[in-house]
Amino acid sequence: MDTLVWVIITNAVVWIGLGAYLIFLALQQHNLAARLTQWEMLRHD
Amino acid sequence: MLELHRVARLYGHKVVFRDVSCTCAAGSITLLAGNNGAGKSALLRIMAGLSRPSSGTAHFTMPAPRVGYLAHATFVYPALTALENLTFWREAYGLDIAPADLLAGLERVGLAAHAHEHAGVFSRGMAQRLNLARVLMLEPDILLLDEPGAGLDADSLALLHQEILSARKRGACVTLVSHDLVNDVPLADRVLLLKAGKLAFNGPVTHFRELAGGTEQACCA
Amino acid sequence: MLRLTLAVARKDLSLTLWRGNGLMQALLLGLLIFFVFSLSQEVGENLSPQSAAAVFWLSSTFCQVLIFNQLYALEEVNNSRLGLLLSPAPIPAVWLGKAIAGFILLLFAQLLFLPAAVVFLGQSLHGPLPPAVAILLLADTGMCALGSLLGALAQGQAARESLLSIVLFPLLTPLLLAGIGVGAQIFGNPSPNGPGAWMGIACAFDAIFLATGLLLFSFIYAGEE
Amino acid sequence: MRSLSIVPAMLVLSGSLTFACCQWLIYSYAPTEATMGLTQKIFYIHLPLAWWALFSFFLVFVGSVSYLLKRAPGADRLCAAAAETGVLLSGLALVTGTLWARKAWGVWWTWDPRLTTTLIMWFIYAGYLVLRGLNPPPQRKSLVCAVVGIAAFLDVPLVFVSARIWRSIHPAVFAAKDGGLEPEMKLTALGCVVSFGLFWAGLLWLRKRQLDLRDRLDTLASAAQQQ
Repeated sequence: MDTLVWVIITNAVVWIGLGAYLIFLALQQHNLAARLTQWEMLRHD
Repeated sequence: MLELHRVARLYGHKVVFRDVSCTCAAGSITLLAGNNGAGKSALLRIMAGLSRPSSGTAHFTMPAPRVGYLAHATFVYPALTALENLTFWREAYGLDIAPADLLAGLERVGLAAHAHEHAGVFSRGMAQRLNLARVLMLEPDILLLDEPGAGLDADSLALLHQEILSARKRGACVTLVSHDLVNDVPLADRVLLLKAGKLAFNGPVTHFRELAGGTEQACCA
Repeated sequence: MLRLTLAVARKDLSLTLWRGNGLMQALLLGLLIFFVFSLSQEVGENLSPQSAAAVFWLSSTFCQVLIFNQLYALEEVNNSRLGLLLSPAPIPAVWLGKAIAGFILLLFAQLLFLPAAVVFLGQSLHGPLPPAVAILLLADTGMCALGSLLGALAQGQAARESLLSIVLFPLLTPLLLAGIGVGAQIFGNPSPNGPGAWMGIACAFDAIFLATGLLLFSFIYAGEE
Repeated sequence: MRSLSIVPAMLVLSGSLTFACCQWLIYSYAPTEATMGLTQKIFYIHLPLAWWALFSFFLVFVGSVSYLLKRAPGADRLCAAAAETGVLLSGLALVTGTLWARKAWGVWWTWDPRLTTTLIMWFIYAGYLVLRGLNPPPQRKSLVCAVVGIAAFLDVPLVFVSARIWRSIHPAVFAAKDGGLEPEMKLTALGCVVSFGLFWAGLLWLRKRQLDLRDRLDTLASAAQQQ
């Protein structure tokens, strides 16, 4: 395989990994936000 | 003998109790009462120095007191004989007691005949008597009891009460966690009542009785 | 402090060696590992000295995890842990006592594993023995110092053995490399460097984790439920 | 509700952007290495990953020590966030390392001391994360994790030295990878490390803040339950 393609694949793997972690963080944040709104609604009742 | 100052205990995020201040004097029996989950055992562990309060301070007023702690768990090694159990605890606590006195200690709790039997075959009552022998061997200055009577027969219970009273006579500071207020209130000099995360009552037992026949009932329920 | 240490060590040894099924489980597991690896040899062929040394230390490590699990489980039966914590002696004495008991048990197990390496893996002992014995003792010391510190960590958890293994195994890597490196030399794979460098590693490991155990044990071994 | 600071998100973004700019340095400014050719360019992403992973583990160590001293729950959460990012980055460093070895020397794995140390660290801290995922009483879990966090970091230099001796006893098959770097290469590598550091700081900050938020929500929930 061409060396350049190999290098690009390597970089892609790294950024896919980092991106996956960022997506995980975003999902967690989403859950937390949902919990927060739910809690605020409960408090206003 | 024992002083707690604004002690609080958290379990994760949950406040078990907070702002508990009290003192326990030498030669007195303090009854620690409260519902399930009120944190009686947690408070007793803090008194014993087994766990740190989440805030506040707990300390002994005398230097290096001997602390005896008797809980539901028997601290017994099933594969050792009664005498070996006691010998181990003597070594672990660094006490200088002759083997003959260890046997006398077993005699005192009525286990002399079983000294060379493995503790694994003991009934709960016998194991708890062995545990009591361990505590008595210490001659504790501070005696902390966490419902040690649960599941004991009448004889063992009577022995326990007798030893609690003689500890008071000796000048020890006794704290007793109890569910069984009807039986244990008569022993006590003072009462601490934990309720809704706070110390709801802290005073002499006579006052506690006057205050609420009702509270007593509520606690027993 | 010394009295509590000796009391714990003596009690643990007598409970594991003479009462109950004690060391059997750990020994059998270790011997089974030797047997399974003997299957990797083709007819008329022996495992290379290095592989044999690796198998020896693999067995020892598994054995050590089981030993420390068992030693700390003794206090869980009737919650005697609290009884030990109430002792006026400093808590690290318990760590030292358990480490000593574990050390003797591990050495005992290794006495059996060595002939197993000779029999199942077709090894013979070459080379000077004193450095081999020294590295064995040094590696065992480090393993027990760390094992005794972390043995209490899984207290009250399900699947304690596997939890302890995954935390302990990678931390023991330097000792395992040292043990395997010197072991290979003893089984007849001479190296120009000799065991000197490995001794240094093992000593450093021992020093660091003996100090860590002494300092940090009381945080792990506590009355918190 | 007080709106959250945008600083960490900006850090992540600016880290990515500057790292993108570094690509120019990597491919135009730095000379192509004589023996390995283009493959050596992997080095410029491998190095920052490994460095910041190691630094994350150092943070776990610092956080653990400060937790044991002060018992501040925040230190415990810092350890959690740093261990996570550390495992992520060292995992990626391992992947780039194997890909590099495969292209440069035709093998997937070399027992290079640095790569070996990274692998062992990954194992150690992955185990640490497993420990964190368990559910013992909260205060006890923090204490146990702090002790393991300290022991783990003390182990790192030992692992490195032993991996080094391990290799020198067996004749070295491969020479040191990046012994003599040309000045341009050094500058490029430095740029990559710094810009990736921005990204790393943002990531860590985001995760730490998230854990703080979760903790506060838990507190509110249990307070509400008690009333």
